[in-house]
Amino acid sequence: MLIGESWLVSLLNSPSPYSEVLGLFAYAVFVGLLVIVVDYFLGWLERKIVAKAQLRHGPTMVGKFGLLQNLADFTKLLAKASYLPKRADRLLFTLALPFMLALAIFLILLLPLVPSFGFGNFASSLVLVFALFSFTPLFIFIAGASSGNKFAEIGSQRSVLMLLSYELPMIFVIASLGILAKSLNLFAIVQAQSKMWYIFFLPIGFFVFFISMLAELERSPFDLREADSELIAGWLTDVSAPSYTLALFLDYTKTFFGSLLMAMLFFGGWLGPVLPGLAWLLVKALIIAFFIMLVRATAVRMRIDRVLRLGWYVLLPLAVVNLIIAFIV
Amino acid sequence: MGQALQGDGLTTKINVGPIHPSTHGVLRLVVELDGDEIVNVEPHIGFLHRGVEKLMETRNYMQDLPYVEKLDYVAPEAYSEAYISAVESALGVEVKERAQYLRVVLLELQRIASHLLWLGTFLNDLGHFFTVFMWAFADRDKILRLLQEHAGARMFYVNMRLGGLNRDVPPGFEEEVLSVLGDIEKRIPMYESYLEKNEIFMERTKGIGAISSHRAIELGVTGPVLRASGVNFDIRSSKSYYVYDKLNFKPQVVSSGDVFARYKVRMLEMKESIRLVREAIRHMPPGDAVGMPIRLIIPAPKNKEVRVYRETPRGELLIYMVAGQQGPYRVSFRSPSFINLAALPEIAKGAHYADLFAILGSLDLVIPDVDR
Amino acid sequence: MKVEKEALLKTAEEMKNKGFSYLVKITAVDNISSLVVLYFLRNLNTGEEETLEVELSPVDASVPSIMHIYKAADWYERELKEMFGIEITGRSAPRLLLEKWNGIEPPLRKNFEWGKPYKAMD
Amino acid sequence: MTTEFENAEKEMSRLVEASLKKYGLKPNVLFARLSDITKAASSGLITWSRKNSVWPSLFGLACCAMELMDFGSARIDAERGSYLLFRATPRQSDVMIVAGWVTKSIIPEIKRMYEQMMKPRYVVAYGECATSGGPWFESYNIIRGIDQVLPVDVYVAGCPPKPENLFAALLKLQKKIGGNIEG
Repeated sequence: MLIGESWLVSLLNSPSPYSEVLGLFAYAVFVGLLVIVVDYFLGWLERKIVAKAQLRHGPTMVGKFGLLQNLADFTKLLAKASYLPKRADRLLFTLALPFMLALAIFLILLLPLVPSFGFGNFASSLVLVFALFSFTPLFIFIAGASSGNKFAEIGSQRSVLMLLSYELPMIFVIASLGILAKSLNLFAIVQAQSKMWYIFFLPIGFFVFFISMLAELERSPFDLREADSELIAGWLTDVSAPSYTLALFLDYTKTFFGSLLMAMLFFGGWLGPVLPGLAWLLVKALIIAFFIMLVRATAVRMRIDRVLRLGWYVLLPLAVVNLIIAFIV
Repeated sequence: MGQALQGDGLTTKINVGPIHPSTHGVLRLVVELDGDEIVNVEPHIGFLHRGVEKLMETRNYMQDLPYVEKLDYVAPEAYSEAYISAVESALGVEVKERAQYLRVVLLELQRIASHLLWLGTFLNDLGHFFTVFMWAFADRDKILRLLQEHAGARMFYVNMRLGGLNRDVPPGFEEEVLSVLGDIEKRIPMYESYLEKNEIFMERTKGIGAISSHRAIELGVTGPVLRASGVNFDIRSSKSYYVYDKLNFKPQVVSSGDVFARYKVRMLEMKESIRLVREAIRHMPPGDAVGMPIRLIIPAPKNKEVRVYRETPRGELLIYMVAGQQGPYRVSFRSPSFINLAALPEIAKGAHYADLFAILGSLDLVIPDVDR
Repeated sequence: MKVEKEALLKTAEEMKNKGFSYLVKITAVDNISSLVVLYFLRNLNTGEEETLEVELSPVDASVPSIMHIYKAADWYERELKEMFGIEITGRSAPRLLLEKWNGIEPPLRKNFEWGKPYKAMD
Repeated sequence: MTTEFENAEKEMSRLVEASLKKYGLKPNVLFARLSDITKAASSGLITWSRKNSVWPSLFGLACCAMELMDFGSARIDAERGSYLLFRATPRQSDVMIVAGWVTKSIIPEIKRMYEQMMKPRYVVAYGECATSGGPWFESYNIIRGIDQVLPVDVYVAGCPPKPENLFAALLKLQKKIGGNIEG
């Protein structure tokens, strides 16, 4: 019922003058709730998957299957005392994290969750999404540098280094997708995949996209910004508890955004035989998120210069090859 | 912050503080970084110094046994056995035949457990989110349960007596040891294939922190770190105490000398220890293995100065003891982690900042063993 | 093998050329009348050991440093200084090895006042 | 610990009344009643969440640290009982499990780390050495027990105590956070 978009469409073309605004507002609230619920579920899923990979079962004591564990963590973190380090730059440090979270949720708002309606239904929505998405490492840099902690500063420098090496392959892959679908509009790309998913046309593209998305989301083999064993917690070192909840939410929202994007660009977002559109999208996104978390449980962290070398020497040529294939196909 | 520009000499001083996830124990490293490259590492120790050697002088032989085990708590069996053989040679007591075999079995089990613990924490330092840490600890737990059956405690088993052990092994101990070693033997190739095929792991360990064999001897490093740089020296073969010569023990040597070589030496040593335990159990003669407890009134120690050389999982342990009437007049330990840590500045010079923790992990340090 | 304090450097050089290239340990024993410093050397190929013993007067004991012959001696000598108060001559003044160890007289000497009331350092 | 919060709130409400009286304003009845409702509701939820999510901070000093690692390992899975695997920064953790003997030279570090932890924080003295100096109580460089430096909530006996003891101790600590064991 909720997943199907029929109620939304009926609300939209209802006669009252405010229907347009009301529809958008309802859609935004719906996406916000969806993000919160999925974040919560992803958090729980991640702890369970990592635990299963390590021959143990994750949180079980709190709530039915440890479901309430995350709720307890979040509320406890919110209820802890907050603290601004003396050397930190007050304004930047407090603003960086909430801003990042807002940006991440706004990005999900742009994505075509529902076929008939969405904010990102204009010509070059794909370019806009990636332009905004490349802001997150900058915010991490601001948060890290402004927290006045030496470890955080190294973490933030690494984030900028990684941004440089992973934006380019991604942009090449998007270009190849645009060529295939003959338009940069997200909705059109998904629509164009009705016959055949793009994964079969561009397997290399998906491979490059998956790795660079891992780097963007600072997931496991590349989590240099928050390298636990070396930089204590990277740019999160001086972040006190309440804003750490934001960081957790940010982490899972970005993972959700990454897996949604991959589901749309390569696996045909809402095209699915029986279930309503959104359900298909969520299923695909969760499968991809599952793989992202599995990588976290098994991969060793790479060194910063290896990460850059992988970015420039390996992913870039692959992306170019992918571009050529896109021309041929 | 004085952040460095490339090569202009302006370096950042990073204080890898005493409480840090990857220093095993409490060790402060003042790292001088030029960009991402390490210019100089200065270890500050002494946070866990508790004057064991002074304390041992004020107590008699039997009371010192718990102290010795807490020196290197990852392989307590090796230290307590070395100390007891020091007291035995001071008082001129012969170790029973069966007890020699049993001591070798317990020592080698402890070596496997210590290497497994090292494997888990080493991969944690490389950023591997606790997965192999869990697998290695699950295996280590099986061995700890075995040792607990014999001695009653998980970590500190005060089970050595003059000339033997405090009690013989419970019946069925040998079959259990063989079965546990059976599944650990299946696990080691799994670890090796999992790690050596993992391309990122090879990148993080190959060619990092390499020292030549001449340099290793010069720095005085010991144990797996020495054997990883191609020096074929192992106390168990050169001194061949107890029954190691009967079990034809062969030291494991790898020649490349870098972090990967140290990992490889330890994996080979684990396999060698499993073979040793199986041999020891097969050749174990019947008879009693119970030793004499150290009573308060003991005969005057025959020879004053005693030197005992042993091979602990971390390296070569030398106990130099001047025997007093009731307790040791002076005990001096040559702890392997002390000298391996002293070599760290030499090994880590010029490496990347992230490699510092790979090198630190590969040296397998136990900080209380450094500070004593 | 007994060695005079002055002859220490020469014998250490000799031992190094004779193949005793591995320094195992430097330690000291405080028998009240004198202070004996022991150097444990080993020849890795043949496996034989050799110990150099240097007799010192307990009052202001000092030993020449052999850091330039055996690189491994650096930390052992600094520990010797902090634990026994034996001055190490002929090398750069070493930083304190044990953190925050200043102001406490060497504990391993026999005349160390045992159980002095310590004050939790603030 | 929870008592600290009561007097903090009493202090806050006293200040609010004093300032209101100073400016001769009547306390805003609606707003006051709203804050009571949210406070009542949240206090239930907050104590529940504090009880059920206790994050230990990494403070393994010596041999008890080995048992601390076993506590987090697969057999006695710490994450099962809401103790997330060790957070590295003191900022985001609640419990400081002191595992190992405390020397004089490490006291400044302990104090700094304790102050860095956020307010509702607890200390567990794990093992003999942390509770009373353990076998080294006569040594010249040892502090006989962490309680001479930090306020300790739960003591765990044993040298080293088995990981199961730590699990029981943390459950007891949770009861204490929940407020049914005072002091």
